[in-house]
Amino acid sequence: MTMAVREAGTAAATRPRHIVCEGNEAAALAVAMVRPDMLSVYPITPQSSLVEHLAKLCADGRMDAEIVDAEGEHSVLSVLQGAALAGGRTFTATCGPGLAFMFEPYWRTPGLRLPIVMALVTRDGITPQSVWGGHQDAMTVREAGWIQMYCETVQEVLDTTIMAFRIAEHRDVMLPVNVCLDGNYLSYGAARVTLPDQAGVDAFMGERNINWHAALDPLRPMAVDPLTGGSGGKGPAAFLRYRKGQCRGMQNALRVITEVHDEYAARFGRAFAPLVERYRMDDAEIALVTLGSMTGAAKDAVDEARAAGRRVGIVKIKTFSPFPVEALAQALAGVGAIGVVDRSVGFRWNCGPVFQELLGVLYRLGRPVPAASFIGGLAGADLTVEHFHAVIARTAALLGGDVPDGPIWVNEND
Amino acid sequence: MSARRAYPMRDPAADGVPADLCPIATALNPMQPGDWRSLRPVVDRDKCVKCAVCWLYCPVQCVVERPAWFDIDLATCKGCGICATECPHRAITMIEEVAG
Amino acid sequence: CPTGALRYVTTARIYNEVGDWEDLFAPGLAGCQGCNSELVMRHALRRVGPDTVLATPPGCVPGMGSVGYNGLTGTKVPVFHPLLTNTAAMLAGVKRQYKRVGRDITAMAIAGDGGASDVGFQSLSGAAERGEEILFLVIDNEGYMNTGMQRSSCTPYGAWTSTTPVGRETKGKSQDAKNLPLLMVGHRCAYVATASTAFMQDFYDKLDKAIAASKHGFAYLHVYSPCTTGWRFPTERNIAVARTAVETNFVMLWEFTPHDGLHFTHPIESPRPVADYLKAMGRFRHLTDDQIGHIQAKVEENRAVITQIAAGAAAR
Amino acid sequence: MMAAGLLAAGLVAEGKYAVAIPSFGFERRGAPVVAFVRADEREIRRMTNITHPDCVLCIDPTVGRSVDIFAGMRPGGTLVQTSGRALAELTLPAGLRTVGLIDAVRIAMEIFRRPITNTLMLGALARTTGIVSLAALEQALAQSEFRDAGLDQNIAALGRGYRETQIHHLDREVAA
Repeated sequence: MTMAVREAGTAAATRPRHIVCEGNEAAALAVAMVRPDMLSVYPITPQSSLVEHLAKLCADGRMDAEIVDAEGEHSVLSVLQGAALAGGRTFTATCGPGLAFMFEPYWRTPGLRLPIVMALVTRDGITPQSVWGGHQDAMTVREAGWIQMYCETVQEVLDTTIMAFRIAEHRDVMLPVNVCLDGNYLSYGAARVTLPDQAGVDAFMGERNINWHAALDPLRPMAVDPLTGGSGGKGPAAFLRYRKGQCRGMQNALRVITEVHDEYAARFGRAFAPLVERYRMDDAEIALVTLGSMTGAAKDAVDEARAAGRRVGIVKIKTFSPFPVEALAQALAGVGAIGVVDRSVGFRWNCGPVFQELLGVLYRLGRPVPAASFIGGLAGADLTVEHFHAVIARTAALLGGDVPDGPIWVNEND
Repeated sequence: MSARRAYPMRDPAADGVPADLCPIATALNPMQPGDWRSLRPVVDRDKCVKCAVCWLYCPVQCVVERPAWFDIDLATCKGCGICATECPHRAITMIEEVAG
Repeated sequence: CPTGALRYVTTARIYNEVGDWEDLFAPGLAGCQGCNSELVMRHALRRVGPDTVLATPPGCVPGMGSVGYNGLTGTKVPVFHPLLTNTAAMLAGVKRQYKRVGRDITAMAIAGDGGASDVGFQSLSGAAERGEEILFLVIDNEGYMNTGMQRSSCTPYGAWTSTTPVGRETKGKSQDAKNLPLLMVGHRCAYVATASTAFMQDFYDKLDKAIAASKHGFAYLHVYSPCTTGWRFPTERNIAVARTAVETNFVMLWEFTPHDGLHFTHPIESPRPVADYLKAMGRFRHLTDDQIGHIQAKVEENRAVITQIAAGAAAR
Repeated sequence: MMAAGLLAAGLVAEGKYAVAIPSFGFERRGAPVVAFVRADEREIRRMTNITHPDCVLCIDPTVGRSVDIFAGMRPGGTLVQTSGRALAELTLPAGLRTVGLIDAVRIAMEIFRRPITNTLMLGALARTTGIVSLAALEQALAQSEFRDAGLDQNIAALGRGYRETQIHHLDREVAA
């Protein structure tokens, strides 16, 4: 439901346009502004309203795009691969089981260097059967080679979705991007957002050239993705060359994501931390590491803890893939204890996946920093300010040497 | 009949495409499978009426037209023998390849 | 025609029309000696022409090098390895994008029966339902020949494959083949036809109709394709085996459009016994009389089903 | 959630910040659902459910039978309730300071011929709490998906909800 609002007594055209919309609609509105060629959709909770908004925008003539109602997520992404190889700017959205069904074309997309943008409305994994939010789906595919950026607010969903196309299509990157928005809290949560002006977005996006590197175009014949590899001849070295190139694109993305965020802020006046956000970290003794929409409540809790004299800050990860190792190491350089809050489970290490990644950053710090893995917000559970107070208190206890030997389950006693 | 010919392939490097970006190929495989053969088709020019049945059924399309008969391009002929079997005028016989 | 004169005329007609059109595959592809798939795809792509985007899902077609290896391609038009599972969806994306920008191309798949009838069936069915403007050609060699001759849902009853071996307990495949072209009729595609390389004029006619239909809807062409390696018969017998399949009604040649319904294009009024076909290849060598009887009954049942559909069309 | 979104839009129309979060259940016609709205003069950061509401807006006269709609409510809170009954007949928790009452189902039957109370109750909320103006809600409605006759009906419902709500200040009545 769009609730466009004009400022009373002013001309709408001269003021930023505020609307109230849910995160799923914010993503759809952003997609309309980048003027995509092809959308392919299949509904799944909690993503469904996003594709309904896309369909409505097309039906109302507010977006000139082909929309393919495919028979499943596997075909959804396959349609987009074909369209991208034919030069189209493409978008889709999915979550949880849909992502799992999409996996075969999903983990192929980065290798084809196709700049497809996909909203990942995160959802916890079945089984237990669940239709509610959680990061388990996104975390499960974190080695598939997609760029993944997690949004904190509905406004950030809108702005990041626009930026995602620029990042994906950058010639030094050429990788698909997941804009991750938390199922339920961001997908259906409605908030005030400001829309950028269309002319500004057009100028920001520039000219499109999606398939300059690999095309299915009769006028430019080529074989796309011939067999590469084997155990002799030029194959193995060629395979390695492409893999290294893919890794290089991911590393380039760290720079490009930053540049694009800077340019977006300069043009539209809204600045978001591109890789990691430092919140009240200047003299912080302990740091919380957060991801996604939980961060707002964490910030409120930190403000209250600060008022009570606790030197605590937050390092929020926005860009999770590529993992911002250096930015995180810098952000955490001075702290004495770290509490990482995950909205999913890492089965192999008995800790949260973000915590597990952070262990690698701690190695870079060159000194042992006590850290704890908190796991909460699974399957739609709320992560409240009160929960974060408990996280802050437990993290502070690390300073005294009380380091837990397993994860701390946040909602266990809700 | 230019409309029925393939468009030329371009060199991606000349178009500014890095060699490590995406696996593509724009050079045609030069493989010549003629050395697979153990039997070779021989066309009896007197019997050949240029009916093109051999051309029609040749899987590798190695049958080439000469002024008065159809011949075999031995660089690509794999020696399957379909042409000899299907020739309505028994103008093709398969003979054993000899080494060298 | 006992003298072969009719063949002579039609063959010359095809040659005169398309003989100087470029073969759009590399001269050297690594298909088996006497490979019928190679024959089908060379003729089909030559006829469809260079303004084509070709998708060849994993199987014999790319396996012989159509999409190429290590930086070399086997095809002169843009060609792509889709997944085994997503050929029709991926081609739909290609075609829709070109249609959006006003360019006329033919989006063509050359797929195997496994990738079409088994794991790729969902995307095939979805694309057909949406009426995607694609020419989808299936080379039906009745199994997964590229990976070592395993059974597919198109493998006929009784056939030996590497996953339906002949042993003490079982003797070849114990289920009948899925009738994929008939399923596509159920999708009311713009055009559906079956073809055989033993009847080239019929095949070329159907290619022409399929190309035309693919400009406004989903065109499906199912070509029965004997596999000398997987079916175990001498390479030079390939066309003869294909011909016998039709003459025994093991394979029936027909076409369908929503407007005209289904009709036979090469009806066989007095079919030879199916045993004549079965004995032509090694994969059926073990069959018992009961199994041959089952296959003969199945041929007649298929014939009856399709005849009934054709009769319904004729009555309209 | 429709009503929550409209309320948030009305709040934003007045220059405020607002966040509306639906409950994450299976929304089925007739089933109990809950949605949360926060409003503030500055940006709202927490995207969480509300466990201690200042105000409860109950748009169904019977939902209180299956759900404790007052759970977590702080003393001094406000209830806006649709009911055909008088205040004295309602079972209300201690500590409630303000109650806005309206027989929204009856009015909805007159306007929509169906018991759709959403916009009526938004009018009642505006009247009872004053956190949002009727004009701002009308503006939000006009920018919503409602068109033509549907829009006119909802504007009418909003107005009647606003005008026909009876406000009871419990402290004063108790003191009097």
